[in-house]
Amino acid sequence: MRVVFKTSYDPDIDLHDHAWKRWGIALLLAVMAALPFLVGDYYLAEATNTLIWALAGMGLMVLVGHTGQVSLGHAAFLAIGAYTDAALMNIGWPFLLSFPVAGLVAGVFGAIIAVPAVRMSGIYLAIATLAVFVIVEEMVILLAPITGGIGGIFAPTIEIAGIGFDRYAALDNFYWLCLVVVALVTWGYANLMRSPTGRSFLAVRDSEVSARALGINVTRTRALAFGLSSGVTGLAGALMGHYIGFFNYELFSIFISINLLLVVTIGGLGFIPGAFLGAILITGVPQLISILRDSANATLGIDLGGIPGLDTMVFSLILIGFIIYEPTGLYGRWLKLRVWWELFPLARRDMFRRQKTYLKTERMR
Amino acid sequence: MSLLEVRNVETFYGAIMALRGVSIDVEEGEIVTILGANGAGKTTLMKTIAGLMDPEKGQITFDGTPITGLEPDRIVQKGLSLVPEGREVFPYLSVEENLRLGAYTRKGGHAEDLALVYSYFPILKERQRQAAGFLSGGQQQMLAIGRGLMARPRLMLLDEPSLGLSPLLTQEIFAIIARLNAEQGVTMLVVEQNAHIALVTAHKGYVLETGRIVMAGDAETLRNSEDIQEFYLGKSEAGQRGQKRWKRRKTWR
Amino acid sequence: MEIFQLLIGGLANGCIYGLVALGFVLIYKASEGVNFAQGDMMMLGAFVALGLGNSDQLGLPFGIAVIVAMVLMFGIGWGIERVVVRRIFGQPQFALVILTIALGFVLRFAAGSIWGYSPLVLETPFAGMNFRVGGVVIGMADILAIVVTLILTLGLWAFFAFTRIGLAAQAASQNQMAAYIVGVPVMRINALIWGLSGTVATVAGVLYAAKGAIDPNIGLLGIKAFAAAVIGGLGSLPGALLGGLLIGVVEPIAARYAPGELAQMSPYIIMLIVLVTRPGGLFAQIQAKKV
Amino acid sequence: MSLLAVEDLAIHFGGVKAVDGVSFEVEAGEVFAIIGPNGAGKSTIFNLISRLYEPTRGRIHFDGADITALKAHQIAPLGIARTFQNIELFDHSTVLDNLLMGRHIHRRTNFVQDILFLPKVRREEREHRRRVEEVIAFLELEHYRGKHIAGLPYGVRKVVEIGRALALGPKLILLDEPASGLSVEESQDVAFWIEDMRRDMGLTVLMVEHDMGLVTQVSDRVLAVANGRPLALGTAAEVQADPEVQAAYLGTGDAA
Amino acid sequence: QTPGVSDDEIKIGGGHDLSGIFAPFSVPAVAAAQAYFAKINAAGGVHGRKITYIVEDHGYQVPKAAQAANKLVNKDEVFAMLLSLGTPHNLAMFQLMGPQGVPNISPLTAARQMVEPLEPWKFGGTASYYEGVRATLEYLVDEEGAQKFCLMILPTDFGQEIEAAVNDIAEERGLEIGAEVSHKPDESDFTGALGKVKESGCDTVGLALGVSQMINAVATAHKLGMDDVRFVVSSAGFHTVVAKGLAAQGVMSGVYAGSGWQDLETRLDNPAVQEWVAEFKEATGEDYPSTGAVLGRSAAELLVRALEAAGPDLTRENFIAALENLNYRDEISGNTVTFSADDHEGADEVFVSRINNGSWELVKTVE
Ligand SMILES: Nc1ncnc2c1ncn2[C@@H]1O[C@H](COP(=O)(O)OP(=O)(O)OP(=O)(O)O)[C@@H](O)[C@H]1O
Ligand SMILES: Nc1ncnc2c1ncn2[C@@H]1O[C@H](COP(=O)(O)OP(=O)(O)OP(=O)(O)O)[C@@H](O)[C@H]1O
Ligand SMILES: [Mg+2]
Ligand SMILES: [Mg+2]
Repeated sequence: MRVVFKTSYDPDIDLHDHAWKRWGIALLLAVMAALPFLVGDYYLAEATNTLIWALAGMGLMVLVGHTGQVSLGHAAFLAIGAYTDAALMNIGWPFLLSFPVAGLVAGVFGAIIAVPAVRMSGIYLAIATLAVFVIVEEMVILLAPITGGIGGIFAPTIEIAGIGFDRYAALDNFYWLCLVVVALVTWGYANLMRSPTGRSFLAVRDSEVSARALGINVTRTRALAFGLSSGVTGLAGALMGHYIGFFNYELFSIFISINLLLVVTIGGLGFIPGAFLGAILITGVPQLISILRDSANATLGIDLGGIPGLDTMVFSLILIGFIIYEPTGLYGRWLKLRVWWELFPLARRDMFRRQKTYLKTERMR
Repeated sequence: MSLLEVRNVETFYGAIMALRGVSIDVEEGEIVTILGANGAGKTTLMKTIAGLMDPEKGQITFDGTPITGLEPDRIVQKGLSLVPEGREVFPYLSVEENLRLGAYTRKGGHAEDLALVYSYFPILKERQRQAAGFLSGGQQQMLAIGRGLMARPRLMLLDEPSLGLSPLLTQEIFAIIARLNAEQGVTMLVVEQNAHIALVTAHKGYVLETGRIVMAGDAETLRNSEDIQEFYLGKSEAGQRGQKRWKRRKTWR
Repeated sequence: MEIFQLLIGGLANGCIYGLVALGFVLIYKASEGVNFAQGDMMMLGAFVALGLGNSDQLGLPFGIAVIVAMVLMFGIGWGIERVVVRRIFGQPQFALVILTIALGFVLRFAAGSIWGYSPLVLETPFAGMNFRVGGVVIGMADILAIVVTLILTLGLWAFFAFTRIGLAAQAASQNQMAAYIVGVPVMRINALIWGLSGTVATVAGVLYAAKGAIDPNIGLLGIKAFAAAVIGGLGSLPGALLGGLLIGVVEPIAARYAPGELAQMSPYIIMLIVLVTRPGGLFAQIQAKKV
Repeated sequence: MSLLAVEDLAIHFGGVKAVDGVSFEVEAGEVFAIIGPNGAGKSTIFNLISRLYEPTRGRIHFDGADITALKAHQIAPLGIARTFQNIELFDHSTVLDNLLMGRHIHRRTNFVQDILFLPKVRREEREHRRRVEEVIAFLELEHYRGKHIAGLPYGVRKVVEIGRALALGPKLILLDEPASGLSVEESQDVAFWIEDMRRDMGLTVLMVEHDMGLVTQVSDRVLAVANGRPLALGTAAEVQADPEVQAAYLGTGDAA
Repeated sequence: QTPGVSDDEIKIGGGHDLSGIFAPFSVPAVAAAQAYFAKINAAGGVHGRKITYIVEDHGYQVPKAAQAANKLVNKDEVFAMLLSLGTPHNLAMFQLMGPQGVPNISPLTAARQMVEPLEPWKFGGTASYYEGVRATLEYLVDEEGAQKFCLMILPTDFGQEIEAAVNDIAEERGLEIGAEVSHKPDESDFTGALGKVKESGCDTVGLALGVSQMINAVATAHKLGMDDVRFVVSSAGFHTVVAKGLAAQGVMSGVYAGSGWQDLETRLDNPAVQEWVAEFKEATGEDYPSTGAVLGRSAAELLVRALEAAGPDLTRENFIAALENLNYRDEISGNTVTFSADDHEGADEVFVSRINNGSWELVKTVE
């Protein structure tokens, strides 16, 4: 156990209350930055993909984790981000401009939808956003001159100051670009959560009446959260478009929305690192399963590839296992590991035993 | 043999140990009260007895049969009913439905009991069709107590029954407790902040502090204890405290 | 005349949405949880009936096959509760959402492994049986869908309104702890309700299968049915039916009279309109908390 | 002029006349208590003042302004803070964060500044923190600062709620049954706190309470209501002596 | 060193939908291809190399398809891709395959982009949706006097190609186009759309829907007494189950399809077909190979033939050269496969079939 004496409020206000945590983050960033020198194309591309999913996950996390609003339509914001960015670049805007504008457009769109949607909560909001998603999907098909309609479009290649950032031609550069974006957004997100705005999000999530009684404008707060959420998701969408290189409306399917929900819930609702853990799970575990499947075939001669859908099934079973074993998400497990480590060797197994819990209706809020 | 025996029970919330080896006995036909400061673990004890929480260690026996680790609904079927802290009514069900559910474990009609509860709390009869979630705090408390009565239990656990009730109703509740005990022989285990009325009504009492029983005895003895008077009855030295706001240390710590 | 034709088709189709929606509502009413695998339960129910009834499979008479399928699916629903859902008792509702999304994949895998992924056709005695009333053609399947749905909705409604267990189930959804302390065996009731929802899903699956072919992915219909349940005011059985009917009727009428893309969007536009005007659905069951 | 004036306030829920023509005035610096049987409409009066409910008729004036038409979130900035009878805290946050949320009306930064965490935000955060620490010290919550609400005993939560209202820095504080569920010792603390709020912080206190000991000890004036209508108004002693109040509310006095 | 090729193994990759809405195509295709490779491998492989077909499941999600391509191309370093399913999915995978020239063989989509624009590494299996529908419509106009076309389509690439075919034919022949209705994959009532069709007086409807939806739509038309309306489905609807399902609903005729291969059922007396059906049943336990299985087997045969022709020193260049020189008759599909340097579409014939009493019946072969 560490004992810390504090002589000012600053350590509590700072992002990291201990220097060693700051160093930990710096080290992590350094390793991430050096990744292109450490691993091959396959792993680097996967890492890039995971970063993009983590970014989208952070977008949804603001909404689901921090204001308690559920969206089944976040794929729509990915789409808006991707198409806006591509369209602007196609008319000659530089990436450095089109990219933030793509996020902004998605964000403003989200905030506009949020205004009528804020009266809804939970499942009702989820269905309303699903409806919005379907309508956006139709719009994408209808706006064929910009979106390529059903046929889809190829993402323009990124060039900043004469340096290529194309995912296929210059994967290293594209990876660094994603890393910078993700790092900046994470920093901003963490800032948000230690500031009054972030606290008002949490307030709205946990008790609407109290929030109002404290002078928080619930409608405005929710719309803001929705806007920020869709904005960040839009940024992720733009990157995803560049990452895949070709897309039509089928890229942004309901399954993407559902996968995003998996990212935030399995990762750990309400924790920024949860978005990363969730993204790693959703992108990494299926790959791991298929690599294991291949090696079972190569080394043991067991051909599991012959069973259709087995990979997905195994992944689903892993999800089920996770949820049963750790309903609060991966980040919850991580926290427990940390406590265990800090108390070592004093921690007892039963310290983490779950006590029985009971639910109450969420229809009264 | 006691109706309820709690032996050496330890209950945790994750890593937090809320009960540190609690043992109590409740004899058939008794009213027993548990006193204790905020966070002492009274609610935890009640929930553990009712099966709502799993103890890590220890045994609980009810009427000679062990009930440790049973599902709460099985425990209720054995004749033990809990009026929980903080009302816990079914907000979207009507007052009458709430009461009817109180008799869930019982076979046959319960019109009589319904009438009895309504006679105790006429306001509930007036509001029998209203959704329970929109009753006032005190009305919900009455409903929770009424619901507990509907089960016609052998042992009733009451967790702060007077919470949010007017002084008049607090007196009435304790009168009802005493009457049920005297007339129908219902055994009562009551957690109450209003130690004064609790100790007047009860036969026996325990004092629970930070998860341990620190004092036990019949109501008379407890009422005369200095510590109890100081901390739970607020009698002695009120004036002095008022001026100095100085707190005496509890001697059992 | 044509409008009646559209109405009949829409009502019959809406009834199928409504039936799947009933399954959602059942589970919601008993635990306030959402079973995202409800559509897949419908799919499995249809396949089980097919496996029992089709001539190249077990070949039982249709009626018996359906009844046995309903019983088997009751067992599967019940088993799902016993084996997995129970383990996350008391956890945030989100856990159930994730769990059932994953479960959906497992059910699809199971059906695919047993019956393959190619579409199959359920043999029904009423396929192609049509009646002509005035200028309107009514299929036997349509009539069955409407009648069965009405009966089931009424029956389930009565179950919740008048039976002790129905009341207990609702109580359990509103406050699990309180339900336990009045002696409601919350988990066992949940298992029962999951079983019931499996049965209802089977009926929906059979009616759906009667209209075309089935494959392991028809459960996708569940999303729209879920939307129907929600705009009906999740938690209300008549609401679910109404929501289903609304979407069912809007679809063909919009397809007939609205221009191109608007027709396809129309069910979703209707959903948005309903939710914006009544944020808790048609039969709203959400209220501001009394403080 | 009085700080808070309620005129002929009424609200009906379906057939239930929860509040039916209540008028009273609370002077600045006063401790004003409302008592009455369960379901008399006390909490409803609070909810009307905080604009959570729409009155059927009547007006509410605060600090000279009519606030009857304001939205619920516009009340706090005027300097009215409240607690709830059934405790409405932000369960998944720590005590410290709950109290900081109480400072919401004092924020002067917008979300863009927050995201960038400009020096201005930090300065404000320090100030919020300092104020909150004062509240923590006042209510002796140091021990619970970093704890999550969900794991706190009932009594502590009640205190945290008072703290959150105080952190707002209000002129008027509405306390709905601050001492329910507290032991005698803890109620005594509440009494001291209320006195200090009035004396040292210059607050006006409007409270609903069933603990007559507490009411007698701290309140300047007491309003008794029953069935949504006023029954008696006066000092604690006067009101307690009222036979109607005794019949409807106090009983024989054994419980007090 | 050629990627994916060792002394005793050739790695082939495929991005498939084994768990999503298009599993009905991918699953039998993979099963048939694997069965074919197993047979070849058991007989010693191709020039002593065993074929390993690595199949990744993308569940019809484009991001997962991109991941699959990343794994197959960058990690497994496959020699070629075979039978990958889905148009946007293939196009996304092309991004990675193109620069490295990874051959893409017989993707499970008949979109024109699979061969157009011509690239050395792109090889399509059979005639595109467009060509199939076009040939069918020409047949209907010429032989059955079709006058006016309507469309009921899903907004997908195959819907779009059918639309293009209908538009082109109508323009060329000066025919009218009536209602155009687009649908959603989860739609299950077609009364309204058919009402539109009826109103605009079409005698022929281009239908691009899911398999179950097609059965539903045609059965509804039959129910509504629209027996004089003909339905044209693309190869995506040229599925034995469509014929069977419609028969179960009492629809015995009026549905036409154009595709690059022939239905199996009527050719079961062909010994090659008979033999393969038996093999397939043994390998998968399924009684009857579906459309996907036929395509899977044909693609596997194509691959093996090209590998054999490329000789023992296998490189992508000589593999491509070998492919471009292939010319053989595929008994199972009933078509002739020919490639050349500027024709990367294997079977160029189109078979126009129609439903007759629960079976597909070949009515015309267009070269
Ligand atoms: N959900 C929880 N998680 C963690 N700790 C908890 C939880 N609930 C209670 N505790 C802790 O357990 C201890 C006992 O709490 P309990 O609610 O039983 O006290 P109590 O005696 O009933 O208090 P009160 O008089 O306030 O009701 C307290 O210290 C509390 O902090
Ligand atoms: N939102 C509401 N809907 C319906 N009825 C309500 C609502 N709010 C309050 N009531 C009714 O108004 C009456 C007054 O309730 P209120 O909560 O004000 O009582 P109270 O005086 O605070 O009582 P207690 O001391 O029990 O808290 C009660 O009968 C209650 O049922
Ligand atoms: Mg307690
Ligand atoms: Mg009240």
